[in-house]
Amino acid sequence: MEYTKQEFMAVTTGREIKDSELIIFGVGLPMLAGYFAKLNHAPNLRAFTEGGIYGSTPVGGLPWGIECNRISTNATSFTNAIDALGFLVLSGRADNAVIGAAQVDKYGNVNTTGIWDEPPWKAGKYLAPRVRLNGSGGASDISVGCKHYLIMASHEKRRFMEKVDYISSAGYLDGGDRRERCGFVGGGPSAIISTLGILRPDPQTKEFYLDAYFPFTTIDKVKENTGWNLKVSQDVKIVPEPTAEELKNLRTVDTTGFLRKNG
Amino acid sequence: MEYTKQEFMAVTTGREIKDSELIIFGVGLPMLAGYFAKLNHAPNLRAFTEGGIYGSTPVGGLPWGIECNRISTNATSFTNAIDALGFLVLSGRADNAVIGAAQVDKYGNVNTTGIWDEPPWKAGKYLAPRVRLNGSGGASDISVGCKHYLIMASHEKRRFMEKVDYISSAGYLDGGDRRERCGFVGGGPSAIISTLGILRPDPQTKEFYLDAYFPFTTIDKVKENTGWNLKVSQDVKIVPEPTAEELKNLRTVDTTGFLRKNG
Amino acid sequence: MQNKLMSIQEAVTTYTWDGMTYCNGAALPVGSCSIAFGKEMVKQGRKDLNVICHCGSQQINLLAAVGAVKRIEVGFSGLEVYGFAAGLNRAVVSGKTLIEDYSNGAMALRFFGGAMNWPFVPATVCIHNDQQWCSADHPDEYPCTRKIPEVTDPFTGKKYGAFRTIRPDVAAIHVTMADIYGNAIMLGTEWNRFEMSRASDKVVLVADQIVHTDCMRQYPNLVRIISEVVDAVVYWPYAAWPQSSPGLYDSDEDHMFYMNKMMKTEADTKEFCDQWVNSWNSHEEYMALIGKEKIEKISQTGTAFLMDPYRKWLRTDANIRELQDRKKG
Amino acid sequence: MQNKLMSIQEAVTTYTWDGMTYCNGAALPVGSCSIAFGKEMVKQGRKDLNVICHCGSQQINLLAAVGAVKRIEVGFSGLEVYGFAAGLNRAVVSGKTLIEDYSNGAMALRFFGGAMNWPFVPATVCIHNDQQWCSADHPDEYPCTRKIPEVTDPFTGKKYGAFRTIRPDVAAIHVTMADIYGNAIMLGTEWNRFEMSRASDKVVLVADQIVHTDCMRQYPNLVRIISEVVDAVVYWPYAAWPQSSPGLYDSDEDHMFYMNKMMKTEADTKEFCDQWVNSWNSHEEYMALIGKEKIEKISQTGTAFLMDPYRKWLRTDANIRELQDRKKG
Repeated sequence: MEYTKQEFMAVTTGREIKDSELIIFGVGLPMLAGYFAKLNHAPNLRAFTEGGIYGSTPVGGLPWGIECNRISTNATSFTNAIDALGFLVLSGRADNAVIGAAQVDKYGNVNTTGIWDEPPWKAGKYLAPRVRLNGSGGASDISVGCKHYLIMASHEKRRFMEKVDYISSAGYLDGGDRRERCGFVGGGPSAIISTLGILRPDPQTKEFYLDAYFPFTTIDKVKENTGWNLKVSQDVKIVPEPTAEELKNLRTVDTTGFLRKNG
Repeated sequence: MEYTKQEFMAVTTGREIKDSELIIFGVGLPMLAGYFAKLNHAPNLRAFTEGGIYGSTPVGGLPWGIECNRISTNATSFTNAIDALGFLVLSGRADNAVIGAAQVDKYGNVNTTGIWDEPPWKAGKYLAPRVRLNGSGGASDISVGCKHYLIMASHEKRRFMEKVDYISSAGYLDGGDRRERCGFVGGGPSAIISTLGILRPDPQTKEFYLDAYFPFTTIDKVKENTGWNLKVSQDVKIVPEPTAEELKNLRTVDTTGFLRKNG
Repeated sequence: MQNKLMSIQEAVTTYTWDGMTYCNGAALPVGSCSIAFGKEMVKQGRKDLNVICHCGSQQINLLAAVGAVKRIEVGFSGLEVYGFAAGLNRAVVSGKTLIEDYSNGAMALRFFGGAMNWPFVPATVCIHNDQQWCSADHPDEYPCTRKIPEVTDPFTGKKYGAFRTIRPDVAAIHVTMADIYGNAIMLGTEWNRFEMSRASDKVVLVADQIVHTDCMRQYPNLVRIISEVVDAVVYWPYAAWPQSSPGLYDSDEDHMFYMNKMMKTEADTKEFCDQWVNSWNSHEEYMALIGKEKIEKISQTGTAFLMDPYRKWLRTDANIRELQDRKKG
Repeated sequence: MQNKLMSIQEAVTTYTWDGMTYCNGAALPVGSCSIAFGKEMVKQGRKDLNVICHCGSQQINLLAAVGAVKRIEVGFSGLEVYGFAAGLNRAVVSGKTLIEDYSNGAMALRFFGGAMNWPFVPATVCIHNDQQWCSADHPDEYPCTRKIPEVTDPFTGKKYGAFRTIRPDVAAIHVTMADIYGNAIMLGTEWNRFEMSRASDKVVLVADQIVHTDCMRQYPNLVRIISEVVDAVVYWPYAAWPQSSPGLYDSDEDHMFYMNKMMKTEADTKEFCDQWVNSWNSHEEYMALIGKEKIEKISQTGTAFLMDPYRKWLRTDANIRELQDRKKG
């Protein structure tokens, strides 16, 4: 059965989600991965969005936003941002989440704010970026609050960096016990699902290493596309291909074929 | 036209309420005084209760509580305590309020918490009271937040004290600029309406003096029933008796005759 | 989604224990409160409770009267126009129950802070008065500086207070209607049930009515308590009696006065419990005790029209029993 | 109660000014936002705005594109699946608009703190990352310690951050339906419109529909924005277009992309304004511009059933016009 790399990535992300988790989704790829998990193997997933939309599944295609009518047609509750991002996320109550990243570094710090010729931490000042991105949205809240969370990112050297331009959402900061010393209630990112494979944090150093790669690539290619000296697990695995069942479920969620259009 | 002292007191309190004020009522006498004002001369009064009940007027008699169905039958909005006591009162937004007092002192501090043989401030410790009252409820919030507020109390020597046993709701504390130095956003009590007259705070010392007394009593009797050396205004007035119109309006609000039963 | 219907006995057995920190949502002196749940706690002999509520109610009045409340944090402990809470006040005056006073606004904000899992909540009230200076936990300190300590605003250097946040073990929250998964609609003021449902480790709903989930999907903005945070749903019509439930019934004026009067002494409290608490097990028995005439009277509420939009989604008793049985398996 | 109906022109003239602190509730990138109000602000030439919102939207995209936004505090500035906000990003990159980044959760809490009139809000997020270290107001300090300074928890001695609270001059809040007094019902997520309505000095409602107050009395728990805090009510169906309004219309996919594309350059922005902003005065002209076909298409929303309970209370255009005229006297 044929499938796109984006579909493979979504399925791979979905597999990281366990049944009954209290989980918050951002819009786009993360949402598709999440609702795929719910349909596929996690029927009791308690999913919600940043604005406080509960009990719903998308209708009529990928929602254009987390407050799109496509996610509002069959909700059991609409509350508000303080509830979703405050009471459920910042409090430490939510189990899991899926966020995106424009840049991610070896300690799982995420940048979704901007790109600089000389980033603030290097320049020692904060000037207008060369490229403005979106800001953190709820991802920064997720990064400090959720018990753990998943990062999805396109695996390119300019995106997988030794150090991101701007930390929008804190991962393990400088690594080691640095995050712990900050006192965040949440545990930090448990995996980076990239277009090439799965990276996980070393329990001690918190540096992300390659745990598994997709069958269409190689370890060398993954390393080439990584901006730091990527360590590889001794028992590195190949990510199992999506099953026919998984693809069927994913495509039920991705009604309008968002993941097929974008390769 | 005949009327009870409680009715006179309610009308007198109501007269202190101006049209269009954003005002919060506690239950009982304060609520009757407030809704009398709305009916009588303040049709645009924006009245609400602690639980966040807006736009309603009592139906079927005096509400048994601020969340009684009698005040819930014709509300335009039900919200919550944070909204009513936080956003509207503690924020400094509400203009006025009416609260009750078991004890009140010369600086307008109110006790609704308990009676001690030896009060905590004298004993230097906080032991169980001889008589437990109700606690402050929302009155403490009102005392720090509302632009100003009215206190209703039974004028007896044991209740009008030099210093209350326990400050549940701060008035002017030790007087002078003491309250101001506490940084409360609200201005403090503007009047004490007692069963004998109207007391108001001296602009400088903040000590309450007799501004007006009811026609059925005398200045001496008021002084006798006051636990501190009550000063009397140089142009002390006699409170005008309720008009027929005022009584009619009050009794429309006090459907079940609460104020007539209690003398 | 999981069917969370549970009998009141099982809910109390599972979700309450001696020494727990307990919240009786809504904790309204006259309105909605999970009173039937508190009675079942009395029946099961719970004690040493640490109760946290913005207001007292007949539930707390009863629990304190039987000596089950070791400590209470509260904003208002009375029964409004029905008078002082005789049972609670007896326990406080005797020293049996420690009472820590706050304002109602403070209690609501402390639940908010608990729901946020904040270290503290900025306090602009309960400072510079005896609510700050008197602490039942530190009776020998006056003025006490540990109950509501000072915090410095880093923007201006000015001093404010700081409240402890509230993270109860369990909240038993009265709601007008719930579905079997724990989504709930409240009619009337929420007080702080919304925040309480998020601040508590476990949440038991005590619902006057059970509705189909379609009702929630028609009115999602009304669903302020969500299945995602609810552990059990107890179906118990007239659960707030003798207090009121907007849309469903008024407070029972006679019984409100009578019950409070009986709380005045230990002997009368025992008599009251024999007659009104320990004498029923099933809901049918509970209803028989209140009596048909009384039920009819209090159900003639001026707020009844508030229920109209939801009536078509109400589940029948038979249907609910079936769902309850199905769950037991 | 006071009839607060007002034309969009009068509302913008009365309640907006150059240099003001402006909140565009709901500020949703795809959903409800008071977009028509922002267009009227462009028409009336407002400038030097200090905008505070949790999310960007096409309103902020447009206001920034025409150079009206001097400074913005925001959690998320994009248009979600519709892409980066081209107009805002152009203004940010060029240095025309200063941007101060927070998280969405932080923005909601800062509105809460503003509504409470707190000196600060405890911050457990936007600390130990660049949201704390980078401040557009203090660009020469890195790491900046003034934007989100440290506060010490007096209970544990641990360090947290402190957010500045938000007290906007004016919030123009989009709601599904309002009555003429300013009571309002929102369908769909509130985001932080509830808190915003209490934090703002002046509140203008931009309502897709006007209902009789009887609707509010039937559903008081849905009335989260209250007349007590509202200054003006603007009746403007399809006020959020090209974004969506749950229960009433979906987002206009073509126009969302088109509008954003036009914001990329100054010239195209001008062309866009000529055609879509400056070309209408009356609501009839606004509707004609969108076009009947488009209106029909976006109105075929899967959420339409959410409006069903309220339809019988909708006021007609003729009735609303009459009420508006009566007010003018």
